[in-house]
Formats: sequence, C-alpha cells, structure tokens
Amino acid sequence: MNVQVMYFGMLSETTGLQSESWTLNEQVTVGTFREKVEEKYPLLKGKKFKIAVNKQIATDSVLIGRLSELALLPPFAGG
Amino acid sequence: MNVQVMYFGMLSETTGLQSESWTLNEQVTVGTFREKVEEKYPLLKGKKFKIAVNKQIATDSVLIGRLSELALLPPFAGG
Amino acid sequence: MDKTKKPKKVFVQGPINPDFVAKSIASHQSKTGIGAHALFLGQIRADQKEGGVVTGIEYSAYEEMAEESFHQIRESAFEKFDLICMHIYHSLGLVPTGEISLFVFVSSKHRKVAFEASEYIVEQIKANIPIFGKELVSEGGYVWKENS
Amino acid sequence: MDKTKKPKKVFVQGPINPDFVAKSIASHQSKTGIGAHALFLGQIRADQKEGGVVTGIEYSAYEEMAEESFHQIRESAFEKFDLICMHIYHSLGLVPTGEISLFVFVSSKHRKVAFEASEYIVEQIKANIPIFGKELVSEGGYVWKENS
Repeated sequence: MNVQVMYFGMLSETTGLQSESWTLNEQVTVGTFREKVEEKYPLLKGKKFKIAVNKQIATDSVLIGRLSELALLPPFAGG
Repeated sequence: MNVQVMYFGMLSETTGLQSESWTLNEQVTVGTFREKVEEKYPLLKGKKFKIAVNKQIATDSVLIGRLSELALLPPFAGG
Repeated sequence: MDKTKKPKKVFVQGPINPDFVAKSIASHQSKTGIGAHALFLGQIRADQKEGGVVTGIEYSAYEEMAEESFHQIRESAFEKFDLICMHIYHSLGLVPTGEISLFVFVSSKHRKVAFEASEYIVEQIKANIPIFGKELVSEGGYVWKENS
Repeated sequence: MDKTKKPKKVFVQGPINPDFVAKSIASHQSKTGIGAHALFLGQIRADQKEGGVVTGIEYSAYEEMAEESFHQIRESAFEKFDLICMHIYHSLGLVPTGEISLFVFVSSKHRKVAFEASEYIVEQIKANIPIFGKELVSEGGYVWKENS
C-alpha cells in the first residue's frame, strides 16, 4: 500500500525532502516504519522525533492503515 | 494638638465631609480616636473601615503623633 | 531597562484605551531580553444589582496613599520575581460598563515569572490600594463596590 | 458570545502587531459579562548562541495537524475553565527579534479563571502544537529551537 510521509523542520533538512510516497506492507506498525525510515536516512538515528499518523502522535505499536498520512515531527518550538 | 482627618468613599457620605480638622489630646491611640469618631458620627458604627495614619494602615494600639494625617478608609474596590 | 524604582504615575482619568495598551506593548519591542509579556485587564461588568444593571463605576482614591502603596507593590514584585518591566495603570473617575479600569503589564525573560507576577500584583492591588468605587445602576442609584 | 467551537484561524503570517492586540481588546467591550482579560504575548529574544545573537525566528508548522491540536486545546480549556472568550494567534514565517509570535487572549467573569486558563493554554501550546522554529543568528547561520 502507498502512504504519504512528510518531514518537518530539521528533519526535512536531514532527508532533503518535504514529503515523499512510501510503499509499505499492510499491517506495518509505527515502530517498524520508524526502523525503516532510520535505515533509509541513517542521519535520523541521532535525532529526537515523533511520528504522527493522520495528525495524531502515534506510539510504536499503532498499525498504519491504508491511505494514512505519516509525519516525522522534530521537537516543537511554538510560542 | 490638631490633626487632619479625611473621609473616603461611602464614609464621606456618612459624615457629609471630605475632611476636617480635629483637636486631640497628645498620646491618643488609633483605638481611642475610633471611639471618638464613632461617637461623633454614630452612623459609622455599622460600617467596616480602616484607619490610616500618615498613609499607613494602623492598628488600634498605634499612637497618633503631632501633625498626623488620619484617614478613614472603607473597603477597597480597586481593579 | 525599566528597573528604576521611583514612583510612577499609575492613575489615569477615565477608562484605559485599548490603543494605550497597544502603545505600551510596542514600546517594549526594543527590549530584546524580554521573552514573555503577561497583561491583565479589568473590565467593568454589567452586573445585576437591586437598583438595576451596573452602567459604570465611578472611582475615587486616597491618591497620595495609593501612590505609595503602588510603589510598595512594585518594589515587592521586583524583589520576588525576576522581572524586566512592570507597569500598572488604574482609572479614576467614571469608567462605563465594558471599558477597562485596570491594566497590569509585566515582562520577563521566561513565561513562568510573568504569569506568577501578574497574578501576584493584581491580588495585591485588589487587597491593598485605597481605591473606592461607586457602581452606578440603571435606575439611577448606586452601590458602593467592595472587593472580595 | 464566543463559545462556538468550530476551528478558528490561528496562524498569521509574520509578527503579531500591537494594533491587532488593541483591536482584539476593543472588540470585547460589548461583552459586558467579562470582568477580566488575561493576555499572554511571546516575544522573540536576542539570545546569545554559538553563531552570534538571535535576530529572529523563522516558524513553520504541520498546519493541518496544528489547527486540529489548537482546536483540542480550545475545547479542553472551555471544559476546564469557565471562560467567556478565548483566542489564540501564532506566527508563521519570519518574526524578527523584539516582535511578537504568540498571542493568547482569554476572558472570563472573574480574574482567577483568566489567570489559570492563560497559563494552561500557553503550556499546552508549547508542548503539543507541531510548530518548528529556526533561530537565525547574526553571523548568518541558524539553530533549530526546541521548547523545554
């Protein structure tokens, strides 16, 4: 299945991308996706980031569904 | 000795005055003055008020000195 | 900065204008150590009283004592909190319902100090400044206001 | 009043102008149940960094998620506190040092609620809204900001 993955703030510098399309197996968890994205972009490993699935911060056990919108979020800086 | 006495807010309505001069004995305390002013203006008895001596809230035991400025202060309403 | 502790003018005649608030904010933009401003504004409510609804408050004060008490609040606030700036404005005379009678403005490096100082100062003002207020009501009378 | 809970526009391009704050205050003068306004303003500090002094912050956000998160903060604040009005504005894009990037405005009948809600909302924003900031420094580089 295809999902859209967005990279924000310093992470878009790390990956060189604002967003891209990923092809994932069905029943992939956020934790598995985290491993895959760190494999693809090794520089992510040292960074703190959260993963949002459909605009909600998700824990590693959450399953990624079809048509999900994923986002890698570095530390927040609002205010 | 003569002291100036000021009446604020609702108390200036009670006494009908903004201020007046009082002749007091030396060594009069705030507590004694309170009794005297309530004697002179019986309607003050039911009211809550504080007495300031030289712009400081004073307790009943404070002695009133020469040239003091006294003020009768009803409940505050700032803000 | 603004830490000189000489007494400052607090009382203004009539309501405090929103444009005055804007000017106060703008005048702090050159103070680049400030990260947080907390502003408190007291607005006159149309409370229901026995003689009708409140249409405004007529403020008076023992001004000389009030200025000294404001000065004491300033000094204690600067001692307690790591503030960069602090301003207090309070109305005298008539302030109609819906308009502003109190403006407390504190600025600090970090937000926590600003929040704490703002609340502290407002509570001190309500409790300790000899300001008196006549709540004018719609049927023509008035009620003396008393802070709780 | 203002209690409709549909999402409201929070983001503004560039700094928040003091005149905008004044207009927001003025627009609440017809709401005569309000007795207390608490305003919080976040201002960009000229902090010293390795690459020089901060000259501004360039803000970006995951806007769609941020709007939803702001909406959740609004809902929880109205649930927790007896508020009459609540407004949040946050900058996107460049905000130079000394200018304002966050404006939180709450109004209530009594002051205590306004103080508590203001602090609650600001803390929620700092912790939960996907906003990112590049602190630009005087020697030409930048540092990514991270809320503590």
